[in-house]
Amino acid sequence: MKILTKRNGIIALIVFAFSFPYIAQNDYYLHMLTLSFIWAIAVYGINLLSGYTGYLSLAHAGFFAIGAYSLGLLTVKAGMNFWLALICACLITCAIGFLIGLIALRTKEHFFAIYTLCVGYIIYLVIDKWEGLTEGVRGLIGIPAPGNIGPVTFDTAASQYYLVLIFLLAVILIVYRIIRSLTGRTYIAIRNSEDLAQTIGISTMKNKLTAFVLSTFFAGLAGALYASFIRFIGPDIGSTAIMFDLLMYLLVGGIGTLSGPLVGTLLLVILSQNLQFLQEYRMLIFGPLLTVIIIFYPRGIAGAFFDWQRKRKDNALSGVRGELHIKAEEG
Amino acid sequence: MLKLTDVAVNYGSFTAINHVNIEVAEGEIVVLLGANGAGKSTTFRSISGISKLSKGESHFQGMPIGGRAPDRNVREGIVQCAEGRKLFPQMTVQENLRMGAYVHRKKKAEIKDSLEYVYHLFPILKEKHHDEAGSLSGGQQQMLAIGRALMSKPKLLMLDEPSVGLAPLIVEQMFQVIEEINREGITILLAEQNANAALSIADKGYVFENGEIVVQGTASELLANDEVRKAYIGA
Amino acid sequence: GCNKGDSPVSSSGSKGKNDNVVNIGFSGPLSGAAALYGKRTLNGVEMAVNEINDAGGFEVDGKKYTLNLVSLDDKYLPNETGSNAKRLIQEYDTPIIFTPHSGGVLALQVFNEQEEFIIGAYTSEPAVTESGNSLTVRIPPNYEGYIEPFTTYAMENFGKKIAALPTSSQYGKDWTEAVLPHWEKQGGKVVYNSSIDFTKETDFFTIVTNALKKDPDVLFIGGASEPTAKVAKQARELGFKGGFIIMDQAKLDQMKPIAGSYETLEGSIGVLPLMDSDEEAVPAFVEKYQKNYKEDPSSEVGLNYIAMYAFVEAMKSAGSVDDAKAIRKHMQDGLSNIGPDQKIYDIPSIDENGGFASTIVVGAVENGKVVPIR
Amino acid sequence: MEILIQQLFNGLTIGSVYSLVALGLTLVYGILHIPNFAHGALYMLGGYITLSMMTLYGVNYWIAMFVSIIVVGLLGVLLERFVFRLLREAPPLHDKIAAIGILLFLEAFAQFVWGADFHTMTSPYGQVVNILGLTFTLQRLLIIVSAIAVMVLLYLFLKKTYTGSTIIAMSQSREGASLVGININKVAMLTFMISGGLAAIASSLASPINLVFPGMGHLVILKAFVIIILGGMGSIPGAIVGGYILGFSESLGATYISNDYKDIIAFILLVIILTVKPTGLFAKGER
Amino acid sequence: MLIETKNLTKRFGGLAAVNNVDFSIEKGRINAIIGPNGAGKSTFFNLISGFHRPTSGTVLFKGIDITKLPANEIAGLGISRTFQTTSLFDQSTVLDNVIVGHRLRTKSNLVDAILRTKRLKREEAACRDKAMEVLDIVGLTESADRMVSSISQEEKKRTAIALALATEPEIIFLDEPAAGINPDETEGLTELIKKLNRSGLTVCLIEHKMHMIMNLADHIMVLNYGEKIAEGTPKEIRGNEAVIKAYLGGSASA
Ligand SMILES: Nc1ncnc2c1ncn2[C@@H]1O[C@H](COP(=O)(O)OP(=O)(O)OP(=O)(O)O)[C@@H](O)[C@H]1O
Ligand SMILES: Nc1ncnc2c1ncn2[C@@H]1O[C@H](COP(=O)(O)OP(=O)(O)OP(=O)(O)O)[C@@H](O)[C@H]1O
Ligand SMILES: CC(C)C[C@H](N)C(=O)O
Ligand SMILES: [Mg+2]
Ligand SMILES: [Mg+2]
Repeated sequence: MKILTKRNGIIALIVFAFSFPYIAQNDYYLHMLTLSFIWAIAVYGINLLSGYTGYLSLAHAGFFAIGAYSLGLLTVKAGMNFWLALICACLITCAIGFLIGLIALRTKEHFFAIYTLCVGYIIYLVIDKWEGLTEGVRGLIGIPAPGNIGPVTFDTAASQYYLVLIFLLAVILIVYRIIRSLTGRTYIAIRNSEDLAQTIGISTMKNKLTAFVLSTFFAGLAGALYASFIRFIGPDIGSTAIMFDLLMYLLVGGIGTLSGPLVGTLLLVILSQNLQFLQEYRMLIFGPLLTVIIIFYPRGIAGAFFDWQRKRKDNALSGVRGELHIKAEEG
Repeated sequence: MLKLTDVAVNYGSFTAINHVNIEVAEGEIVVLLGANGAGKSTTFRSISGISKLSKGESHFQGMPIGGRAPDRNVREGIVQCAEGRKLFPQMTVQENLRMGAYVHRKKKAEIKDSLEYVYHLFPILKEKHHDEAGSLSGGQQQMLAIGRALMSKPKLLMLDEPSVGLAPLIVEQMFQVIEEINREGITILLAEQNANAALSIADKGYVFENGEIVVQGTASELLANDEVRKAYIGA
Repeated sequence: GCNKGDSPVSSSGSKGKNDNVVNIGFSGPLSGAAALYGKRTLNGVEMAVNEINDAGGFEVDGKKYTLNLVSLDDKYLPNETGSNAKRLIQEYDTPIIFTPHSGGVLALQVFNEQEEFIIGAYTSEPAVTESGNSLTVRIPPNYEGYIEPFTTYAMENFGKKIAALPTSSQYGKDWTEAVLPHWEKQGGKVVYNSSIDFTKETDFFTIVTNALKKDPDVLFIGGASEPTAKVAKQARELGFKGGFIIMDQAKLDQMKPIAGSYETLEGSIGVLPLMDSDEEAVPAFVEKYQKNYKEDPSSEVGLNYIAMYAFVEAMKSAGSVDDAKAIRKHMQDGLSNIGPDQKIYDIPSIDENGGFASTIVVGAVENGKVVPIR
Repeated sequence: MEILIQQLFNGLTIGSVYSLVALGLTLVYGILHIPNFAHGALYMLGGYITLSMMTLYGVNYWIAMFVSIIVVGLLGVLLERFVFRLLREAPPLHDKIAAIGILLFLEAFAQFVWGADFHTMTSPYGQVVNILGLTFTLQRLLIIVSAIAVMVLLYLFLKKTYTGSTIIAMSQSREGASLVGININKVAMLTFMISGGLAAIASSLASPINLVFPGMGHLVILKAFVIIILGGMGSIPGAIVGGYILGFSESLGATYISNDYKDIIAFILLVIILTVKPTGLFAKGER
Repeated sequence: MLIETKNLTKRFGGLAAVNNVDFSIEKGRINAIIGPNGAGKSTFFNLISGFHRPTSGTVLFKGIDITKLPANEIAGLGISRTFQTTSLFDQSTVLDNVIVGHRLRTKSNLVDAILRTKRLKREEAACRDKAMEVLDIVGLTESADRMVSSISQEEKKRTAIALALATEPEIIFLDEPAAGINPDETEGLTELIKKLNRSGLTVCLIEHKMHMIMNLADHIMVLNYGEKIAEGTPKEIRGNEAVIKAYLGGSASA
């Protein structure tokens, strides 16, 4: 019996995550962790599209903001019930994502990246300027915390943590199932060669669009959770700075890997908290770190770990079967 | 003129060629035969300097060229016409040819002569000299690639599978052209799958298998070799 | 030239729940376009903290305490302010958190009563005190006080047509919405009104051209000092001869180097620079500040400095260093007990909403010099 | 009418700066296929270096600009050598991320060295000129004239010299360039050098009418991306034309549409263009 | 007729790459298209497979007009192809490449994926079975788990054919399947094509290796400058003056 299997590892992690509020010394750690989980949900969205389907979207901070503002406006201005508003916020984000995707996905590669960068910027500018709806720079204040579900309330840091944790686990499960399914294979085929995918009968537009909409869904969900967690939002949550942060989390963790978004987000959020003492000079370390990781570990920490693991396995095998084995595998 | 001694090249941990010994004398046509992945292109790359030797030595006209940069080699007269052509797709045919003469960029008159010579060899290129290289068909591109290589006035011209995907008529012409170039005094190193045609113009040949030379000899020896006939000439 | 060496960002190792140390929180823009502004507000607090500690701390209820300032960068983003505040409370148990922008203040007001900490609100936005938050202390004067003297001065000296080119922050927009109706009520005319986003623009020729085509007598401008000065300068380049009304965030003395000289700013009315104030404690203060920070102190330095002293005095009167409600309740005592050496501003009282009721001090540029206007 | 002409002049000034920045960006993109997000940071550094030369060492404006061109150009070379060269074989995404890393670093670096304040650069050409009721400052005229001169020189260099055409050749096939004897590493470094130099020229020219601060490159770079797509990624004339189109549309948009929404104009323009032509305005008709 | 083209024309700017070509492919036969470089052969394939839109003319599949259908729908009808420059999903294994080839015959969607429905499991099994089946046909069972980037040129060609077969086509278009592989292997490939044809698949291929074409094809069309210059059995073509002049040259044995 092996104890250190992957499955047991995951179970242990989940158990740890659930018991964390009892271990944490203060609510601030809980706060940071909850926040990281929210970012991670958005990063999973980006990963689905950029990592598996091959389309680097730089508009997702915008979708995050749309989710957040939808929830904020529906609850603050329309007085809607929180849970209903949460669902609506996700649907609104998806609807806008659908329309944008329909057009944006006609472009490819760098064009897509820059197109979406501009879309993201437009979303940000619209939120910033459309004062009648969004209150502009003033932002939305007083967004309610999640409403009770029966006897369950969400007014403590721990309960909010659990709420977000459950959403995060659900998102990971969904992404896991998708990439392991035929649908996931289809996305990966599109990433590898869109032309070829098309000639073997895959409707690339349909698939890209589904991936895009789903990824905006995750971004919107994260945004809505963020709004109700921080309870104050301003236009800047849709800015390119946020987009670059999300991208950094994804890349450092490992793009196109399942664990990458979580690993990257947790690591960088914690790191940047601990580098707070450097204040504005944090980026003196972060910038080069990002560049170095991309050069030497292009698939991020998760990717590097898998490579290392495979190499170790190979070495172990070659110990038994001699050198021939490797040759056969690579030649 | 060219001498490889016990050369090996690795891609990562994978050894693509090993123990390769090749000698090419001035004015010869030498052909490298071998199945896909046998190591022909890798040998070329090691000569032109694109791939670094992990073992052995290479000399050109008595000078070691093991660690020399590719552009330096071109200036010294080692020119490769690579697999996959590597043209400048949005430049016109003529601009492509002019770029071929990059190492002689100072000598305007010579460039003009070379251009005439290439157009003479491949009239179709003259016809299309204003078209973008990317819009040419596969065969036309192959001709352009050879033409471009000739523009740099090579001493040693390496042609990597020049007949791939060409119509029979063109293949025939191609080999005629190669002979003609050779007659002008250019030494030729040729990689081919089309062993029959290649050996018919070559002086000598080397047969690669799994990155090593398994048979070598003059063209007629190889043509007479049963093993070689069976494997590379068919029927 | 920046003062990185001497900003104690707290020794984050000591997680600060040491019995004799009171942690003071600060969250403001320390990077980005408003970094300099944020830094100056921080400098004010920091200078007070250092002075108090150098004097051996202070005594509350028979026990000696020292102060420890913990500052975090929020990039002028309200949500970051919120996040920083949570950290400051949880990790450092700070009874007071300073923040120098209205957005941040409003974000903190969402939960400061529940978490029980005082917001040291460095903003002139009246909205932050009108909301009835019981633990907010607004440090600078509410800008409404400037409206009347500014309007009167500009109208008398230059004329009735005004063009507004304010900064597009929340504070800037609210300011504009307050001043323009008043201008019209006094019989003036608004000929142009469009805000400028200083985070996105640095060349204002286009917009100033458009404003000047309406032939205004007075330009209403403001925001961070440096870009505001640029707007004024370009207006002059484009041939504007009238006067400027300058919102309170920009400071005449800081605008001067950008504008080139006070000549460019001739006819401007704005907040009287601290340097030009005739309060008795000012010269000594200026000297101390110049020695420590190698620059002239601005009013954001002075006001935050004096506010820090007021908070400490309030703690003494309240007999507690961590009961936010008690400290807030004794703010009036705090203000009254400020020593003569610190009295660089005259702040007689705090109103029931938490605003310092300081005397408005207004200055104008006349004949190339700043003169106080009464 | 008068206001129209004045605004056209303003558009020309802004457009000149945009074009110069976009040129550097499009060169690197066209040749090395790197969307260099750090280009804005090079622009920013250019401004700081010129400023420091003038204030710290009291050198003349033009000499300061020259130093700045060299320093930023060399910085470009370093970036090529130690970052982007290592990423040549990597997927395109990685270049973008590395560039973002560099951007974050350079901004923090500038703030570390020069602080977060806004600085002003006083050029010797602050004089105001009034012609026919139009107001120019000499500096603005200088921007337009110098920008156009630089563009002409660059064009001649690329079209008329062999070294210039190696840059073009390499943009189309790196291996092909290597086969004809071009040292691709040198060309890559040269490209980054020119690109950095252009950024330094642009910011040195523009700084006297703007402010120098760590974030000054942000919006410029975003717009430069819009421009190079507008003009066709990698197209030199496209970047120039695109820069002026954007300059004019902003100054006129602010006048006749809305000052608040004038920044959106550029981005909406781009979105419309890509909606109609997903491969950009001047893309070659592939497939 | 399985496939018919009528007046099919494609212009690139001024150049007529394919000019007024009428061609029909009978079910169950092996058809070949030959012609000089640049004659328009690949372009012709691109038109039928929906990769390019024709400038004019029509393409009929079993009598239905498919001229304007997108490439993926054409594949869905049972028309499959390979490319001249072998194109595969480089970053996957041989097996993974071929598994997606069967995707177009499955129906499961995102919801199935998220809920892991029975249908998804059934279809995944079907795809895997199909993949193993076609890998077996092309003789690549052994290499199933190798990365595509590490296999030889000839194995890639066979993988490409397997990928095309996984779509369950009625007709398969092969663009120079034997280019760049040696005579020995060409033999093997010829056998494979014959085998496929015997199992009922209609084949249409472009090839310059006359040796191979002549002993494989039932029917040959010759293109030159985009126009059809001859059509017929190998024997007829070999003897056709125009073809010899334009294409084959003296020794038609290469
Ligand atoms: N860049 C590379 N990285 C890893 N392996 C490589 C690389 N290039 C070639 N190889 C491997 O090296 C071996 C020799 O390849 P090479 O291209 O030299 O063969 P070749 O004889 O030219 O074959 P072909 O007829 O296909 O051109 C092959 O197994 C090939 O897979
Ligand atoms: N996308 C394109 N744009 C412009 N011209 C093209 C394009 N594709 C092909 N052509 C031109 O169309 C003609 C036919 O090309 P095609 O690739 O179909 O030839 P082919 O018969 O397959 O030749 P080969 O045997 O050399 O592959 C050629 O002259 C080519 O230059
Ligand atoms: C004048 C300042 C005290 C106002 C501050 N800049 C704000 O944003 O609210
Ligand atoms: Mg080869
Ligand atoms: Mg073809």
